[in-house]
Amino acid sequence: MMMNKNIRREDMSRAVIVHAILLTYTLVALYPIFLVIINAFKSRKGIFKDPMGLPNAETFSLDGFTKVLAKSNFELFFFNSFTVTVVTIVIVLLLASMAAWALSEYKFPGNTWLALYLAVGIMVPIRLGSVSILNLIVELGLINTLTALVLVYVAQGLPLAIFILTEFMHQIPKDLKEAARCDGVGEFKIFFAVILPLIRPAVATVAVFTMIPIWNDLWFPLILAPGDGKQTITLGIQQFIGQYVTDWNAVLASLSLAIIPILILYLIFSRQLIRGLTSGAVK
Amino acid sequence: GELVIESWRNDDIDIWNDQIIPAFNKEYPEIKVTFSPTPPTDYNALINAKFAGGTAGDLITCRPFDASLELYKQGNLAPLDDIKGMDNFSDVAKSAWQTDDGSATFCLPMASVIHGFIYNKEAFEAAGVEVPKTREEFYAALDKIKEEGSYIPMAMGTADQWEAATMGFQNIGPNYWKGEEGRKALIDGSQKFTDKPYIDTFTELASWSNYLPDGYEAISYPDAQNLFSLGRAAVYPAGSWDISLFNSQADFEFGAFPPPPAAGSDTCYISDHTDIALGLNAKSPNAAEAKIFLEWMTGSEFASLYSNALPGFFSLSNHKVEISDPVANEFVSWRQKCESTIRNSYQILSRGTPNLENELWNISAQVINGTVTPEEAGKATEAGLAKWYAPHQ
Amino acid sequence: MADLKLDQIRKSYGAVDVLHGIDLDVKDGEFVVFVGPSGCGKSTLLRIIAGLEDITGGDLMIDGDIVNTKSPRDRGIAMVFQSYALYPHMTVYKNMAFGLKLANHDKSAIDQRVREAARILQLDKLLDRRPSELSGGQRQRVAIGRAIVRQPKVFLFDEPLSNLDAALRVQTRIEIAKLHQELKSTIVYVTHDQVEAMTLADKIVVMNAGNVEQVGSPMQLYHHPQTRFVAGFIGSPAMNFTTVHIDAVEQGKVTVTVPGGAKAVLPFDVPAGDVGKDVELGVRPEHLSPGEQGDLSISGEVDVVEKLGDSTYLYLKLANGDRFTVRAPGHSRIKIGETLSAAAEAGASHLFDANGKAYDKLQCPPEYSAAE
Amino acid sequence: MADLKLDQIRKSYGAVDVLHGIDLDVKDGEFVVFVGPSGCGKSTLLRIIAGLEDITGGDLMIDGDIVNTKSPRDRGIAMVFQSYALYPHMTVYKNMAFGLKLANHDKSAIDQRVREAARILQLDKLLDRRPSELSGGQRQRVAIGRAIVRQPKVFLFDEPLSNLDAALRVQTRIEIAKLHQELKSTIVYVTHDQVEAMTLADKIVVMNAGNVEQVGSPMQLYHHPQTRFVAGFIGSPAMNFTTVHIDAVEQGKVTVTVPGGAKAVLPFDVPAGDVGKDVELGVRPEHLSPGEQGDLSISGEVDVVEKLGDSTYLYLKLANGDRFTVRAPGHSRIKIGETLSAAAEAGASHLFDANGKAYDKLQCPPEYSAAE
Amino acid sequence: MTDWRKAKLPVFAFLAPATIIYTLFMIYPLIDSIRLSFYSTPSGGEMAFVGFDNYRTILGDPDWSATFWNSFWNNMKFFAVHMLVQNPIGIALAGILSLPQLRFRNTYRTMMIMPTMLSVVIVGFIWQLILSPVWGVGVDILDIFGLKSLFGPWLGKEGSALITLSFISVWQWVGIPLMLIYAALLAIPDDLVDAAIVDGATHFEVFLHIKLPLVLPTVAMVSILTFVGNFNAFDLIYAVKGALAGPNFSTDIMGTLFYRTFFGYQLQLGDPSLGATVASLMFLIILAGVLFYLFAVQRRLARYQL
Ligand SMILES: Nc1ncnc2c1ncn2[C@@H]1O[C@H](COP(=O)(O)OP(=O)(O)OP(=O)(O)O)[C@@H](O)[C@H]1O
Ligand SMILES: Nc1ncnc2c1ncn2[C@@H]1O[C@H](COP(=O)(O)OP(=O)(O)OP(=O)(O)O)[C@@H](O)[C@H]1O
Ligand SMILES: [Mg+2]
Ligand SMILES: [Mg+2]
Repeated sequence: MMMNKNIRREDMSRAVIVHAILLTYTLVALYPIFLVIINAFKSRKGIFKDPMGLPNAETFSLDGFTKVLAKSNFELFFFNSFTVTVVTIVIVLLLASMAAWALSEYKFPGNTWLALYLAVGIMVPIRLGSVSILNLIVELGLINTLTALVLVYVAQGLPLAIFILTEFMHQIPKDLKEAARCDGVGEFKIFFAVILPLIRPAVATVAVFTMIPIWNDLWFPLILAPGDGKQTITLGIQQFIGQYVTDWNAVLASLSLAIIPILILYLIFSRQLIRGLTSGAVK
Repeated sequence: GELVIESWRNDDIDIWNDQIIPAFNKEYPEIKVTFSPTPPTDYNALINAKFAGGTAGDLITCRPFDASLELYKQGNLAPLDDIKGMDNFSDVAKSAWQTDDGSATFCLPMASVIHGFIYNKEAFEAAGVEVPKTREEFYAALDKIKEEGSYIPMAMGTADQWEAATMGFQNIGPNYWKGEEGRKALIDGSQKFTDKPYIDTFTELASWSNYLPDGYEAISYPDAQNLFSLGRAAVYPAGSWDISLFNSQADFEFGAFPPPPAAGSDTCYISDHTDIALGLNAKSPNAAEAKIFLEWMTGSEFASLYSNALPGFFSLSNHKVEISDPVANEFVSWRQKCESTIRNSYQILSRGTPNLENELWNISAQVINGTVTPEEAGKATEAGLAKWYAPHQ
Repeated sequence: MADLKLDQIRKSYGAVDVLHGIDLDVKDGEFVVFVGPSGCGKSTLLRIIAGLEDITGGDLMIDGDIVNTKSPRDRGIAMVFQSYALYPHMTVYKNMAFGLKLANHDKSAIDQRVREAARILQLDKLLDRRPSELSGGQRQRVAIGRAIVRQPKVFLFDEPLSNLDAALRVQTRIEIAKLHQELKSTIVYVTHDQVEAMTLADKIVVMNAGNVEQVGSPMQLYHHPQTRFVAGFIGSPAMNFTTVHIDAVEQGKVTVTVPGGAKAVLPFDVPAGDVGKDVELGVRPEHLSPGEQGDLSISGEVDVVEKLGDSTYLYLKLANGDRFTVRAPGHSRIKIGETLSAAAEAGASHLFDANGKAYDKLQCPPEYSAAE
Repeated sequence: MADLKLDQIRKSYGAVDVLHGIDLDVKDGEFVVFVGPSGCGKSTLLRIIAGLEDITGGDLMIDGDIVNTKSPRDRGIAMVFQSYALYPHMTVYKNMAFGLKLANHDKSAIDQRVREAARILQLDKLLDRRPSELSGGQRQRVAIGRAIVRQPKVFLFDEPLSNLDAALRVQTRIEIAKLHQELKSTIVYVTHDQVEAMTLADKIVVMNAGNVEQVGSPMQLYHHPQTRFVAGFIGSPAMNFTTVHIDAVEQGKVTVTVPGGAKAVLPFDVPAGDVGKDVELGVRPEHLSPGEQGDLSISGEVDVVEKLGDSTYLYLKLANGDRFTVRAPGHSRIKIGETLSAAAEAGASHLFDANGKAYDKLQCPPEYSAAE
Repeated sequence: MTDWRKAKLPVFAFLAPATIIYTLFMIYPLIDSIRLSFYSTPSGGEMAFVGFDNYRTILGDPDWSATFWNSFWNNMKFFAVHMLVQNPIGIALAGILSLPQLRFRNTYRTMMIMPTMLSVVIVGFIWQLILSPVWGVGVDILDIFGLKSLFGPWLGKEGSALITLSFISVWQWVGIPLMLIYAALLAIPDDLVDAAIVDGATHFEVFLHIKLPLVLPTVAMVSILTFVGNFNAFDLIYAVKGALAGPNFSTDIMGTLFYRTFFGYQLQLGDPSLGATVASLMFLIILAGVLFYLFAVQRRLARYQL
């Protein structure tokens, strides 16, 4: 093909090195996960007899999965987790990016202090406030609702999101905001129509960061919404994480199932990691 | 109303849902009961938070001693002395859930766990050893197995620390400190951890490192369980709760023996530890129904259901319970042969900082790891206790 | 209605003073062109008018109201940025329609205006492209398009045609002029292109290092520059300067010695006290006729020849080392190394004192004056 | 040594074909200027020469080697980007020194070269500023500076002077010419400025919509455009075109009817078969003398007058609606609405067939030909 | 920055919703709990105000202060490993992934971020399995490289447990610097890279001299996030080593100390007062770091609009 001729030889050798590095690290990152997955398909005995081996006739077992699927109301748990996660992400991204924009764009008295105030939340372990949060939720009559989880997660996700997004907002070329202002565009609209689209990679990154701890959280579902029909997937799965008797293959199976939805969410967000979003904007 | 049972026993959810609750409902179909377990590691924190927030369930599974006592003191657990059938439990059984002066009982005892050693019969045969009766035989057997080489003599690790204390120190110790006698002496201050029985316990513990698998420092509890259940180890320092796992996992025959006393001693001592009970949320809106449930639990039906469903958890009631599992039966039979005691760090002695139980975990593990000598271990433990416990100062 | 008044506008960036007190009146509907050397503060001034830079000192008035702190949105302006500042995530169409959409214009009206602007700027085929897929000139045109569709009271153009080819530049220039006539908007326009400045401006503002040097109509500036700086800046190629010696002063006449020793009598009102001083004489290349003799003759060796087709520029080295540019016809056959003399009429000359101030010129012949 | 050879270079961005097969030879040390309408592919071609864009088809040779796949680093080039692409985190000094530092030049040599370039470009006082603290023109100069300090075999300039004022532009242009003479580098230069193109180029390449229309010396292109496009593109203001009717053809002569009905005899070699056809007549504004009669006379109503000082452009509307630009002297007093006739010598005219191809001109008088 | 007065309402409107929710569900509960650090909670009794007594206990009592400082220094080590290993790897990978014309870029990125998405339960389990001396995974892997003899029970030794856990944590969280730096690198215009390449820079030099300086603010932010995250870390150690963070507290960091103190562990009852005291000391340490970042680092880092 025509194209081939135009691939640089030096690029080729560089590509080899680059891919070698990437593959090596990918292997490091994936091998343990690969172990999780193959072991999820093994009987408990199989796991410990030959942890590295692929499931074979002797060790293959879907016990883990059947247990998970039989014992818990998986669809419902998925739905709950999904709802909580997605709603939280949407709210966090919206509110955090708005706040970050205000902090990075406007000079007003106390700007730095407000930024600091909004960052305090990442400096204290949130579990510390569990009891107060629980009391608050009880008083609001939100106990055993997904709303309670969403509210707490939003509060929990905001500080980090604001912190990160504020930093990224600084990258946007000043001229663009100014052009919009000269275009007679209001501040809200500048934010939504110009700024947000341009920091999409950062927003997507923040979305991923917000999502991971929420999806994997066990604590707040336990105290705020342990009730029937409101369990999240992680809470549902915790039944398999025993103290003395442990169905490791069930744990592995359920946890590998549970990673799929966030992986999908990740893939959705990562499509926003676009190169050169601002290219062509300014000279 | 609907009763919610809070528990850390998430392994038991099937037993509750499939056996216990249906049995209860046969008698009381109008009372709906939900068993709501949480991961054991989070249980204490969670239950405290739920009480503070007023969202705790009606029936609360009780840890022994101080954790539950504290809940009672805070007014979260209702006194249960008036429950009919409470006299089906011995005072010893109730002692773990009573105020220090014994004036009030706030949880209904459910089960105890017994320590001992589980062994792989095939391994013993292969090495040509008998079930040891004395400490000397025990170590001779372990040496022989080690020599023979096809089995790891003893399956345990110190990575999780608590096994060293619970399956090690508390398992073999009562034979040195003479069970309840020594335990009480520690509480009243007449014995110290620097005394011989304790140093000896530590010394014996330290010798275990010869028999443990390579890299035992990093071997966790499930690793050890699996080493044994996969037939790679001969002896397993056990809690009776391990039985059900081994029943389902091991494809060889296994048996059990109590911690062997020194040759020539006439009594043997075992740790028969009160482990689990059920209490009533003082603010439960369904207190009446909850009491019905608790009363039902004092009956023999529950005792037998529970002990058989969970071999290794032995009902604390005075009902005669037929246990079908042979190994469990072996364990429970020691109650007749030997003197029972509970773990010496549980009552009163873990009330301060540093916490004796935690200290024992740490130090027992270190003793096995060889990072402290038995004497140092005794000194450190005693020093910790002396810090806050007047009788030892 | 949109007149601008700048009153002692000053601007500094930290320690760097960029504007030193600009006074300017722009009447409603006027077309004002800012010219000046690179870095003299034109863009800064434009940005101040737009409200994009804080004013360090002085007042900016629009329609008589002080607007120093008014947001750009509320000033009714449209601006073409020197750096274009296109919205990189929007297509060309959306870039242009963005401002209109937010002003809640109706869809078909927006469409019509955008397509009209695209037609004028020859962007019709590129409406669906993103800025990153455009050439430099195309981007610049989008920036212009985005401003003109909005039809505001005040237009601010910062070198809007700098990256366009000659043909397109002429066309766009004409379209801007038309737009100005139709909308009667006030336009402030920065350019480095002499032709643009001369043809578009009602008024040219010549800036230099943060100051206004002279404000006037194009012809005023061309014929009556008040300073040597303006004289040298307006006109391309630039006016020639050389140092001459004042020999004698008479009523409305001054006799000078030009390099090479020739004398010339020029119609300037020079105070008697300046006799004996050296002053600057300025003559535009286009007013010098090569190979001829006249009121003011100058000669030197041709050391560079530039052929432009329509005309040829000859660069002379005078006796005193100064260089003179002479515009000869396109078919000129003069070669490097030849000695050439060139002459200008006395009325075409300019004379500046040591501070760069122009001496008043008297008896100015019509072809060298701004009067129509 | 650095000669370039482009052999059928094609480039597309996805479905958009930008270059359609460019053939070009650039000899070592030659100064080649690319001109063409905005968006015709000049920058793209430059980027291909630099190695920044993959070639879709064809070969690029430097010094006889195909370098399609050679990295930009190894091509020994320096480039001024149309968008400047200054490193925002480096000072002006560091921006310029960056390339030299990478090449491990010694510190004092770097310093000396950077300061020299800064002096030439009048950036001396700005060496410690960051690009964000510079005006548009200053940024552009830094971009030029960054290229020239490197003294490479090949320079690529993409509209390097577009944001400079006239005076600076002339100076910088001269400096670039000097540099070219000193370093003997090969220079490829894109510009929209006619004067730059004419004065700098050894060879001008006229591009149109991804094709090369004509390659030649400046005077060749000015006097002998091979196509109507080149004729219209080279020269400012642009050549005037109008449709004329071929009445008769003789050996080396053609008689046409111009709008308004007058006949003219022009020295073109037109095939007899074209008699009766309509063709395009082209005359440059500067070759038309207002108010005179000549070989080729034309008249129309003046509808726009543009005064530039040195000259005045008069825009005539001819009888057939076509518009003609006439260059009159700066002091011209002709007003809008007057009817004006203007004349050109027959030799100054150009004639193009229906496809835009020029007819051969015979007996060309010296002032209308490129021959020196 | 724009003067807020030019935008009046919007500044308020932009900040209010986030600030309100955050204050109500984050700050209020935290303050309400931090308040406990000034009270004592005797068992079953009423809370009593004790001023700074609890702080005196933690910092003054030899046992408590030894524990506290032990966890602090462990935490510093934990943080140091992340700074020196996690962030450089993250930055390097992000740099490589942002190379122009790299194929499979998205696939690589997705795979590399996978560990970050796992719950610590899995991470803890799988690494214990790999590092366990009995199941042979780690040994076999080392054997492939002929390094079998190097294997040891790292998680169980006082000297190596913390470092090993730090590396496990690094493995899990490399995705964070990777994603953040990658997102920052994406914004760098191609033109700049082109210019540098034409200037004779190799891709590595481009990264070093152009890209890295331009994302330096993000690198600084990642560093402070690492600091904050590490000093709040808890899950992994808790999952692998329990709240006693053995052996002999060699893996005890401030998060586990806080947890153990606040919620209790096994027979040790939770002490909300002392727990809250530990938490507020953690907060002060982290705050000091953040203030250092905000006022000493972030202000000095010039940001370049691209
Ligand atoms: N990424 C792209 N995708 C599609 N079309 C592109 C892309 N980049 C450039 N083009 C088109 O390629 C053509 C040539 O662009 P180029 O930048 O070479 O023009 P140019 O001759 O330099 O113009 P100018 O004088 O305006 O700078 C233009 O029409 C432009 O729209
Ligand atoms: N942020 C800044 N800090 C310091 N000086 C600055 C800053 N921005 C601009 N300047 C300086 O202010 C002066 C005026 O800049 P301005 O952009 O107004 O010039 P300009 O007249 O538009 O020039 P050009 O024709 O080159 O675009 C320049 O000398 C520039 O270096
Ligand atoms: Mg400017
Ligand atoms: Mg271009």
